[in-house]
Parts: sequence; C-alpha cells; structure tokens
Amino acid sequence: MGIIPYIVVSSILFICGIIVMIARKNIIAILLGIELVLNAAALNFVAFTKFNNMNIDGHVFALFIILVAAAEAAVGLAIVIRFFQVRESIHIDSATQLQS
Amino acid sequence: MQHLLNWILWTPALGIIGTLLIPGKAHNTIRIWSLLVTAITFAMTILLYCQFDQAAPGMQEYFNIKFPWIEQFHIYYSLGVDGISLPMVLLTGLLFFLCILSSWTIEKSVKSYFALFLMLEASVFGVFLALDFFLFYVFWEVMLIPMFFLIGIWGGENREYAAVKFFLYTFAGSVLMLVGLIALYFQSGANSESFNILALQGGKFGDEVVTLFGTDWNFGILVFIGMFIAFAIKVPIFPFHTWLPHAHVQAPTAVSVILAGVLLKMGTYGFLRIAFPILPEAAVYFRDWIAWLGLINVIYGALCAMAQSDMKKLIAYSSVSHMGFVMLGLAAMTTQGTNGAVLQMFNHGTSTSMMFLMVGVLYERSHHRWIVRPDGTKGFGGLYTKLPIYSIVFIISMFASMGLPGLSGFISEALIFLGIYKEFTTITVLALIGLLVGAAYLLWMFKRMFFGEVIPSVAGYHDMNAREILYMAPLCITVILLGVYPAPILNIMKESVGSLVQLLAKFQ
Amino acid sequence: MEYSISTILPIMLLPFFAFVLNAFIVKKFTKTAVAISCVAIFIPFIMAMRIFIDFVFNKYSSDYYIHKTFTWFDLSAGAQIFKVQMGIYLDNMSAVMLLMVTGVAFLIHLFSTYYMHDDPRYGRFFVYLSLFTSAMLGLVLSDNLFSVFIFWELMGFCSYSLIGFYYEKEGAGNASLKAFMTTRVGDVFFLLGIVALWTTIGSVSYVEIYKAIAESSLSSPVILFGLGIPLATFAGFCIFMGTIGKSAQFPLQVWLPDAMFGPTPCSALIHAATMVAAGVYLSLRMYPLMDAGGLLEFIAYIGGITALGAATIALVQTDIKAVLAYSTISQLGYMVLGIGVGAYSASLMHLITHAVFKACLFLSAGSVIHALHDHHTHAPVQEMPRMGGLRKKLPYTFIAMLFCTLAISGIPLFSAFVSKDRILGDALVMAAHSPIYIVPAILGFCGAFLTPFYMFRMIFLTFYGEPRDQELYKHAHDEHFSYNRNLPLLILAVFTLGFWYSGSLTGQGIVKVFPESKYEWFQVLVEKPVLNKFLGRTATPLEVSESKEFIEHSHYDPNHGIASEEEAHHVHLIHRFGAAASFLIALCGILLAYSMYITRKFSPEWWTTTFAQWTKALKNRYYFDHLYIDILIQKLLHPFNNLLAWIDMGFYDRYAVDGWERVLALSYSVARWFDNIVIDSVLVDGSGISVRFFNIVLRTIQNGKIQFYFLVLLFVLASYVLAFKPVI
Amino acid sequence: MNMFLMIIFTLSAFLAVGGALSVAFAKNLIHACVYLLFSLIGVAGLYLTLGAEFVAATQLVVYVGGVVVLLLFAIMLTGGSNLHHVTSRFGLESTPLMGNLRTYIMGIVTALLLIAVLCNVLQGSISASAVVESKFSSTVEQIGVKLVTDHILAFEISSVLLLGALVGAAIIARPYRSSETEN
Repeated sequence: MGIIPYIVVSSILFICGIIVMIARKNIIAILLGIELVLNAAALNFVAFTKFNNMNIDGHVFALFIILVAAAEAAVGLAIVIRFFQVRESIHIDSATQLQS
Repeated sequence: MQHLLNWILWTPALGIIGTLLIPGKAHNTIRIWSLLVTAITFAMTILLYCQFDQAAPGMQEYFNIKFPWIEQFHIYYSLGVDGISLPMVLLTGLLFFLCILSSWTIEKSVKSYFALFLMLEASVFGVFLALDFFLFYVFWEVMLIPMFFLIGIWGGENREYAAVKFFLYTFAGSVLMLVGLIALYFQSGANSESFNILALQGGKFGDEVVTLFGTDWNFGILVFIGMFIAFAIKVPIFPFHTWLPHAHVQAPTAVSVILAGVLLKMGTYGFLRIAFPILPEAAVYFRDWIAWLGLINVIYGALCAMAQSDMKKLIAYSSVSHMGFVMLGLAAMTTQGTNGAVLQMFNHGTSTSMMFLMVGVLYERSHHRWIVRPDGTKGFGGLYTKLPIYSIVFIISMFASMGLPGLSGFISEALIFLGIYKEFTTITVLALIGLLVGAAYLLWMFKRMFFGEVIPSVAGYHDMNAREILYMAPLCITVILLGVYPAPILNIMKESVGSLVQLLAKFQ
Repeated sequence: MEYSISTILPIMLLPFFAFVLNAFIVKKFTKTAVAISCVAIFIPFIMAMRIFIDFVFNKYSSDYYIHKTFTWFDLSAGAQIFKVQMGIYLDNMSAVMLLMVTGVAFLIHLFSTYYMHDDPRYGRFFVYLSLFTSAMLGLVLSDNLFSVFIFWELMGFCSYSLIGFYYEKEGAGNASLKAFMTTRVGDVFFLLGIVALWTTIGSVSYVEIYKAIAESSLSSPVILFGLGIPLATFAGFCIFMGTIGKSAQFPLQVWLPDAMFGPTPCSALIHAATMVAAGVYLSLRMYPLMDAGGLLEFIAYIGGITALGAATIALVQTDIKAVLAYSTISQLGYMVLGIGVGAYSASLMHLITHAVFKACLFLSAGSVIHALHDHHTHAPVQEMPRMGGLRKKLPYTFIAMLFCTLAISGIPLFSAFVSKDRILGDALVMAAHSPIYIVPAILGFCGAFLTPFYMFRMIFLTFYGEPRDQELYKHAHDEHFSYNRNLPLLILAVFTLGFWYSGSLTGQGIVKVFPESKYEWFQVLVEKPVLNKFLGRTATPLEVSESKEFIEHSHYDPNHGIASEEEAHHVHLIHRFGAAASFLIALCGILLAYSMYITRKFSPEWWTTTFAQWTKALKNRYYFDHLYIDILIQKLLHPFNNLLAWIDMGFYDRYAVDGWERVLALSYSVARWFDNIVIDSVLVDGSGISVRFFNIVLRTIQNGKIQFYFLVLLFVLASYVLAFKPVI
Repeated sequence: MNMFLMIIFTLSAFLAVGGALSVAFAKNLIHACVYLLFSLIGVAGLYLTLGAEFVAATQLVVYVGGVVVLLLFAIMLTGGSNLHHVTSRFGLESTPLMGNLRTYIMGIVTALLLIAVLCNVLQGSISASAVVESKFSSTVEQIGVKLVTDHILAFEISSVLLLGALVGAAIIARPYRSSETEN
C-alpha cells in the first residue's frame, strides 16, 4: 500500500474543509472547516514522512499543527464569543467592522 | 589637567542632568545646585587662567583636545584655548556664576529656568573653545535654543515677539555662516583639515574664483560677506541691530546680562577667530567698510540711546555703541587697536552687565523701568537719597560704562583710538562724538533718576540686600582692578593678538 | 636729598590711600575718617615743601628736572613694540604747583572741618576731597599727557560728585551734569590730541614731545575730511580745547557758575584754586607745542574775551558765590591771555597767586554764608542784597576778604599786581610788536578796570553800609576766632602779599625793593622749556637711581630772549607804562565802586535802566546757556535723537526688518494660491476623482465578506497553478 | 502487506472521509460537530497506520478531547444554529447560517476546481514516489529527542504561544467591565 490512498483521503478532507468554509455562514462552522483542512495537512506530513524519507521531522510538524490548531481554536472561539456578545449574531457577514 | 577644557565645557552640561533629577518643587535645592555648578566651572576657568602660558602666541598645545567625531566628513571634536578666547572664557565663567545669584528671585518654573541657563553656559563655552568649524557652528546654533526659551518664557509682556525675532534674525545669519563653512570645506579639498579652523587660517583662499549666476567672483570676498553678516547680526552691527533692543527689554535680568555680556562677544570673537584669520585678504579689502559701520554703530547707538525713556532700552543702545568701538578696533588691524578691541570685549562684558544687573535690582523694587513714563511723569526721583549703596554701585557701573579713567572701559577705548588714528583719522575724530554722547545719555539718565526730591512711588524701596551686594562686588572689583592695572588681561592676550595682527599685516 | 619712588610718590598716594580707607570706614567712624583725610594731606604738604625748597632755593638749577618712568602695561608681541609708560616728571614748575596744591588743599581741609561739621554727609565730603587731592597731585607729578588725562578725568568725576553733593536739590543734578558734559567736550578733544601725538611720536611724555618739537618732526600733516592740517597745530588745538573745557574759557565757560551748587570749600578747592587751574597748567606744559603750532594768537584772543566777558557778567550778579565764580573765569582768562602773549612765568605766577587769594575769597564767602541763616527756611543766605554791614559781626573774615580783594584788584604790594600786571605788560609788548595782539591787550585792560569794581562792589554790599535785612542781621552769629574757621583764612590772606612772589613791586623789576635776583625767584626759576636740552634724552627707569645733572644756575636776565639793548629798553618802557596804566585803571574802578555803593553819587539803578538791554544780556550771561541748553540741546539734539530713535524703531525696525514678514506673507499667499489651485485642485483632487472612479469598480469587489475574499484567493491561486504549472 | 493494517486503514479512511463529507453537508451544527469528531478519530487511525502512534495519541487527546469539546461549548454559548437572522443590520436579506443552495454550488465549484489543481499538482509527485517499507517502531523517544534538540526553539515558542492563547482567549471572551457595572 503506497502513499496514494493517504493523499486521496487527505485531499478529500481538504476539499470538504474548503466546501465548509465557503458554503457555511456560521463562524463556528467555518472553524470546523478549518480544522478539517489542518488535519488534511497534518496527515500529509505524516504520510510523506513515512513514504519518502524516514526522518521523524514530519511527526514533529504534525504535532505543531495540532498544537497551533488547538491554540487557534481557543482564541478563535473566544473571539466568536466576544463577537456574539457584541453583535448578538455569529453570522460571518455581520463581521464588517473592526470597531464594535 | 589636560582635560580641563573638557571639564569646563561639560560641567554645566552635567549640571543640567543634576538639575533635572532634583524635584521641581525644591526651588532652593535647584538654585544652590546651579550655583554650585557654575561656581565650580568658574573656579576651573580661573585654574585655566593660572595654568595658561602667557608667552605662547598660538593655541596652548597643552590643553588641546582632539577626537574624531564624524569621520566620514572629517569633523572633529577639537577644543583649544589661546589668548583671544581665554578672556572670553573667563568672562563667561564669571558672568554665569553671578547671574545664577541674580536669578534667585525667579519663581516661574525654576527647574527649567536653571536647566536652560546651564545649557546656555555649556553652549557658550563650546563656541569659545571650539577649534573645529563644524563644532563651532553646532554650539553656535545650540545656544539659540535656551535663549529662545529664556526670553520667550520668562520675559516681559511682549516676550514672544522678541524671542521669535531674536531667533529668526540670528538664525538667518547662521545660515549664511553655514554656507560659508561648507564652501570653505569643499574649496579646501574636503580633507581632514577642511573643518580645522587653525589649518584654514593664513590666507589660503585669496586667489580662488567661483562662478555664480554666470559671473566670476572672488571666493574669499564672497564667503567673507556671508560670514560678516552672520557675525554682524550677533555683534550687532548697524543695520542688523534692531533685534537687540527688543530682546533686551523683554528678557529677564540675568538673560539680558548674558546677552549683552557674553553673546554679543561671540560675534566679534567670530571675526577674530574665523573671519579675519581665514580670509585676511577679504578682511583687508573690507576694512574701510567695517570701520565706517563701526563708526555708525558708535554714533547712532549713542544718539538713539539718548532718546530712550526705558532704562533697558537705553543700555541696549549703549551696547550697540560700545560694540561699535570693538569693530573700530578690529578694523584698525594694529596691535593697539586689536588689543583694545579684545579688552573692550571683556570690559564691555563686565560694565554693561553691571548696568543690567543694577536695572534688575531696581526693577525688583519698582516693577517698571521708565526713566520718564509715557505720560511724561517721572518714573524715578531722588533715588540717591533713598538708596545710597545702590547709588554708589550705580555710579561705578555708569562711569565704567562711559569709560572714566581708573575704571576698565577707559583703557580699552583709549587703545582702540590709538590703534585706529593712523589708519582712519577722520573716523577717529567722528567717533569721539560717540564718546561725548556716551557720557551724556548715562549722566542724563542718572540725573533724572537719582537727583531731586524723593517721589512718592520711590519712598517704599529698600536698599540693596546682601545677596545683591554679593553679586555686584566681584564686578566692581574687576572693573576697578582692570582700570588701574589692565596687565593681567592684556598679558594673556597680547601674544595671540600679535600673531593675528602680523598675519593681517602681510596682506595690507 | 635723593629722590626716588618712595620719596615722591607718597605725595600722591597718601591722599589716595586715605580715600580708599575712608570710603569703607566713613559711615561708622566719621571723625577718624576726617582726621585721616587731614593728616593725609598734611604729610604731602611737608614733603612738597621739602621738594620746593630743594628745587627752588637749594642746589638745583632752573632747568633741572627729574624724569622717571615705569611700564604700566606692555603690548609688545613679536616685532610690534608698544608699551604704555607712566612716570614722574619734576621740575621747578611742578615743585611750585605741588606746594600750592598741598598747601591750599590742607587749609581747605582744615576749613571744611568747620564748615561741613553739621552736614549729614560730613564724612563723605572728605572722601571726595581726598580723592580729588590725590588726582590733582597725580596730575602735577605726571610725566606724560596720558596720565594727565587720567587724573584730569578723575578730577572731573570728583567735581561732578561734589557739585551734585546736595543731591536732594534738582538744580544740583542739572549743574553737575552740565559741568561734567561741558568739560567732557574739551576732554574729548584733549584725548584726540593725545592720540594724535602718541601715534606720531610714539609716546606722550613731555620729554618726548619736547624732543620731537626740537627735532621739528611734528610738521607732518593730519589729513582730516580731506584737509591737511599740520600735526602741531592740530594736536595743540585739541589739547588747548581741553584747557578751554577745564578752565572754563570762552565758549565753554557756562559750567563754572553753576558749579557753585557744591559746598563752598569744594568750590574753593576745585572750582577756584586747583582743578580749573589744571587747564592752564596743561597749556603751560604744552606751550612749546602751541608755539610750534602757531596757536598763540588764538589763545590770546580766547583769554582776552574770557577775561573781559566774565568780568562784565560779574557786574550784575547778586549771589556772592556767583560773583566769585565769574571773577574766577575772568582771572583764568588772564592766565590764558598770559600764555597767548608768551608771559610764561607770569601766567604760572598768576595761577599761584590766584589760587591763594581766590581760595581765601571763597572760604571767606563760606564763612559769611555760614553765619547767615534765613530765619524761616533755615537755608543759608548767599544773596548780597540781603547782607550789608557785616564788618562788625565778622571782623576776621572781613580782614581776610579785604586783603584778597585788594590783591585781585591789582593794588601794589599785593600779589596780583605782580602777576597780572606782568601779563598785561607782556600783552602790551606783543601789541606793540604785532597789531594782531592789540585787541587782546585792550580786552585785558578793560577787564582790569572792571575787576576791582565788581570786587569792591561785593565788599561794599556785604560788609559796609546798613544791614538791608535787619532780621537776618540780628540772627547772624558773631564771629569768634577758631582755629579751623579763621586760621586758614588769615594764613591765606598773609600770602596775598606781593613780596612772597617777587622782589620788586611790579612784575617787570622796575621798582626793585629787593634788588638781589634771588628774590625774583619766580621769574628766575620758571621759564619756558628749553627744548634743545631734551634732544637725545631718555627717561631713567624708576628702579635705577637717576644720574643727577647740575647745571649752573642761569641767573636772572631781564633781557633774556630779547636781542638788542635798544629793544630791551623799548620793552622796559612799555612795561613801565603798562604797570602805571593798570594801577590807575584799578584805582578808577575802586573809586567808581566807592561812589556807587558807599557815597551813592552814582545810582546803580540809573545804569541798569539806561542800559536795560545790556543788563538783560548780562543777567542772562550773554545767552550762552540759552544757546546751549535751549537751542542746541532742546531744540536740535533732542528732536534729532527722538527722530533717530523713531526712525530706528518705528520705521526701520517696523518696516525694513519686520517688513520682511510682509514680503514673506505676500510670497506665502502667492504660494498658497498656486498650491490651492494648481497643486491641490487639479493635481491632488484630480487624482482623487480618478481614484473615486476606480473606487466604484473596486468597492464591489471589496465587499467586506471574508468568504468572498477567500474564494477569490482560491481562484487566483488555482488559475495560477493551472496556467503556469509551477515546478515543484 | 499487513492485512491488519489494511483493515485499520480502510476503516479509518472511511471514518475520516465520511465524517468530513457529513461535516460538509450536515444541516445541524451540533451534528456537524459530532461528525467532525468522527472524522478526527479517523485521521487518528490513519496516523496509526502510518506508524505515528504519538501523533495519533496527541490527535485524540487534543482534538477529540479538547478542541471538539471547546467547539461544542462555543456552539452552545452562542445558541448554535438555532438563531436564524434572515435580515442583516442593513435590512438586507442574509444567507442562512448553515448555507443555502447558492453557497453550496459555489463551494462545490470551488472544490472541483481544487480537485483539478490537486490532480495537476500531484501527478508528478505521486508517480515519482517510491514505496518504502519500514519497520513499525516506537517514535515517542525519537520525537522527544527531536523536540528538545533540533526543535527546541519551536517547542519553547509553542509553549509561549499556548500560554498567550490561553490568556488571550480568557481576556477576549471576558465580558465588558462597563457592562458589568451596568448590570
């Protein structure tokens, strides 16, 4: 079994993430899409590590992606909550102003 | 000891930091601190005088300081002292010390006042000690900043006008000097000697020609005109003199003293240190003009002074008149004349400072300076009866200012006349009118203020207090000592002046 | 006696040290200060006496002199040599002057302890007196014009301070200002003369000047305003202008009468005996220069005009001190006339005799004034019309004043007959030689007629007749002999006798009482400087002991300077005639005064009404004050100054200097217009409009929707990848 | 080829792909979130098949245990998909929160475009890649060593990042002080 199945899976994850990011108007839903895209990227890292060279660096990158995703989720969701407090909405199109 | 000049220059600057560290409410601490700083500086100038080698004609090698500053443009931090700058340094040290004492009664933002004052002192020392033209220029410009604020914040009713006028007028002149110094820099090859005042000296630009607006000009003459205007504004020479009465009238007492006592000398010092030695051909070429302008200064200043009813304005015009004598002495280009001019610079510094300080003492009691008020009534009357000590000190300063023998002003004026008579006989004869009128306006002022019945507004004044006597006493002693025996100052300057005169004589 | 620095200089330095010391202690220790002042003038008097005896009677010849110098300061640097030398020059003339100055000054100090005793500023008066005495002695000892000038100005300062001594009075201020400024006019010329000589000769010591004249190296012309004037004329004129100012000669005589605002002893010392005479002393010293410059006629005319003019003004004065002031001016005029006609020793003699009798007159006037106090105002009275009959109240003063009046009138046996008449005689001789001198001689003789008249008018009005103000007379204090009031007067009065100065009754040696030449010491010892002896002489420095030089006493030769026997006879004849004429004229004057004020045969009122215009002119002092103050200063100088000051501040500064602001403002507005229209509207706003146009296009894209941006981003990325197929 | 691995791969791949597709097309946000959970678990399984057990464990702990719970909390705090604002502030009709046909068409078009791109890009790399077999061994130690040697800087920075995210999130999410005082 080669690398291709992994790439196909990660591509599907990626494209699903993109679809979510474009089709949804809910900010939290868009965050879900972003998580999907990040996962796709992490998967690719690990997969390429496995099949192209035996360096462990890919794993480390995957770890950092997870880490960054977690941080991003925390901050992003905090922003969403603040946004919701201010606008009483989590519609992406209502985020048109930097100032509250 | 070798770094004495550095210490003299930077002690006031360090004093500024000290002033800024003291809390602004602690007025007396700030005053005492400033007094201490200026006293130490003055003591160091005295030390410099004691260590000075009177027999050496040029710069005193022992004290020279030279470090590279901006090496790309061959600018050096280089200081030095010779017989022409030493009297000025002494004068600066003395006057700043006394002015701090006389500023004791300043109550308006004390901290910044004294900080600016110390900054002024540092920059003035810088001008008198700098041997690098660029450094000279920098200090010359830095000096404007504290002056601008000192006049503009602590001055009289019309202070902003006077401060802005002073600043713009002087600055306009400085720009011309800047052009001159850059021109000299490139004309001399933009090498490591091109900003060195000493290396530029000796008439190296006599035959250079520059093309400007399609015409050929003599380089030296062109640069000399620029520098002449720059220094003439500072002296001030007619017709660049009108900033002086404004600045003097509006400035607080101590600033007037510094302005008249030290800053005006920077102009004539500029002639002696820069314009004349670097461009001797042009100086000789223009000496008739300088002499006539000096004559106009003498007479015009004296006549205008006679018409003034404001004491400070009167003394301001008398400064114009007295600086005219200095210019006459410079134009003479003889041993007596130039020595007399340098001595007159020193003596005018002390005597006119006394006059301004005396006006300040009176102003603290009366809060006006009218000899005759605008409505025609007397501003003062019978002060002699009311303030006996004050009157005696006033008499000494007045007669010193008009050049009574036995007081310092006389010797310098006599030397100037001796120097100039052979060269410009007619001018000498006419300049004596200035001497005559010079006595007239001072004595007339004295008569109107001090004689006669005590007028009611004067009745409440008290005589000079201990602090006021303390800061007048050194000046009185200086004036009398130098009047009786001027050799202490003349001895230090004569060799340097002699070499300058010899240099100029080569081009006559 | 060896003369060195320690024996000569204390004469001048003792009063000076007294001045310095007193200036500090006078407030607390007034009595000590006064005592110090008096002692500090008495010791120099003793020393001067010694010098006088040595020089005049002992061993030195008539043209012996001591000249020692020291360097005050030195400006030599490299090749340029310039030294300012100060020094001492002592000869017979200095010795005589020294004695006179110290003597008179001591007596006046003594009198002042009486006169000023109740004054609140008793001590300060002595401080000024000490400084003045020191300056005057310094002037006499000076060896060069420069130090003469220094002391000259210092005396001017003392004079200024003492005239303004009663500074509560407005008039004192005016008078002191006037005195200082008027003399300053002369001083400025004097300084110019010094400068001219110094730059030519290289020194201004008397010896060097005499030497230069002897070598006749002063002929080089001074180029002034394009005119060439011989240096000797120019310098001589300038120095003589100094004399005119200081000695109150025409036309600068206006200050001296006003100077009487000062205390009377100071008038006696400064404005009668010493300072005003210093001008004459200077002219005598510079006589060879004036001679070389051909100024003698001019000097004679000035002297003659002053002598007569001042005497006429004195006729109408009612203030006792004013009469004396004008008489001083008149007598100074005689001295100057003496210089002009070449009566060198007579002029100096008149200076000395005048100093003695005029000091005495002033002190007597002070004694009179002090005795009279207005009952209501408590002010001292100086107006003669309120006096009269004081002879009985003030006997000693009367005697002293009478002696002096006789002396000044030129009565034989008294001093002025010897001195003044010698001047007049020489004037006649000169008039006989050249007609240009006729006018000065006539002026002199007219003055000689008026002098006894106005002096005796003063005596008669003051001491004779009935008291015109009975109340004043009643309150006048009787005079009791006191050492410090009457002794100085009487001593001075004794020295108004002629035999102290001359062995003969007249100056010309006509009636020889003491035929021996020794007693004609004045004429023997004081003579015009013999220039040739200065050729090749240099001064001995003070530190080195001088090489004494004894020249044989050149015995008095009445004919010296006159070539032939016949001419000498001629001169004698004229002298004899002059002496007789002046004696007669003086007698006439006295008689006229007697008949006008004692017997009242002629009424003074008749004269004043008949010559009303003249009287008015005299009372107004020939309108000189009017001319100087009202016209020259008030109408010309002040308006000119005000105009100048207005031009400076109101015009030049306002328009020419601050006008740059307007020029700049104009250029600003042009620049602003250019900026607004061209730059801003067209270029800037135009680009704005173009931006707005694109804005319409772009803002549809820039809709703020993040997903739209994301889409665009993806599309662009995708199309880029698809289009270019980047190599990975 | 290990059969066990094959099975795990197949299961995990289906889980991941199915979860992802469900996330993309679910109607309810809560559901979408739960589907995401499945998808992430699937990805963790894929990591296992690739021999990256530490990454897989982290995936489970951080994503499944942390992020998804966080998302669920956020959904609940904001009212989830229950809010249906049909008009925006400017009175314009706005798209429903979970999207409508138009948005999906746009999404799918984009997806197709991206598929094209991916195919284009991956052509070369897939064909070039060689299949390398490797032993299944523990990577924990290697990762640990790597993290504290080569990647020490990134490791430390990430720790700071986490702290910053923590504090930042707390601060941002905190209600206004002024509103507190008002309340």
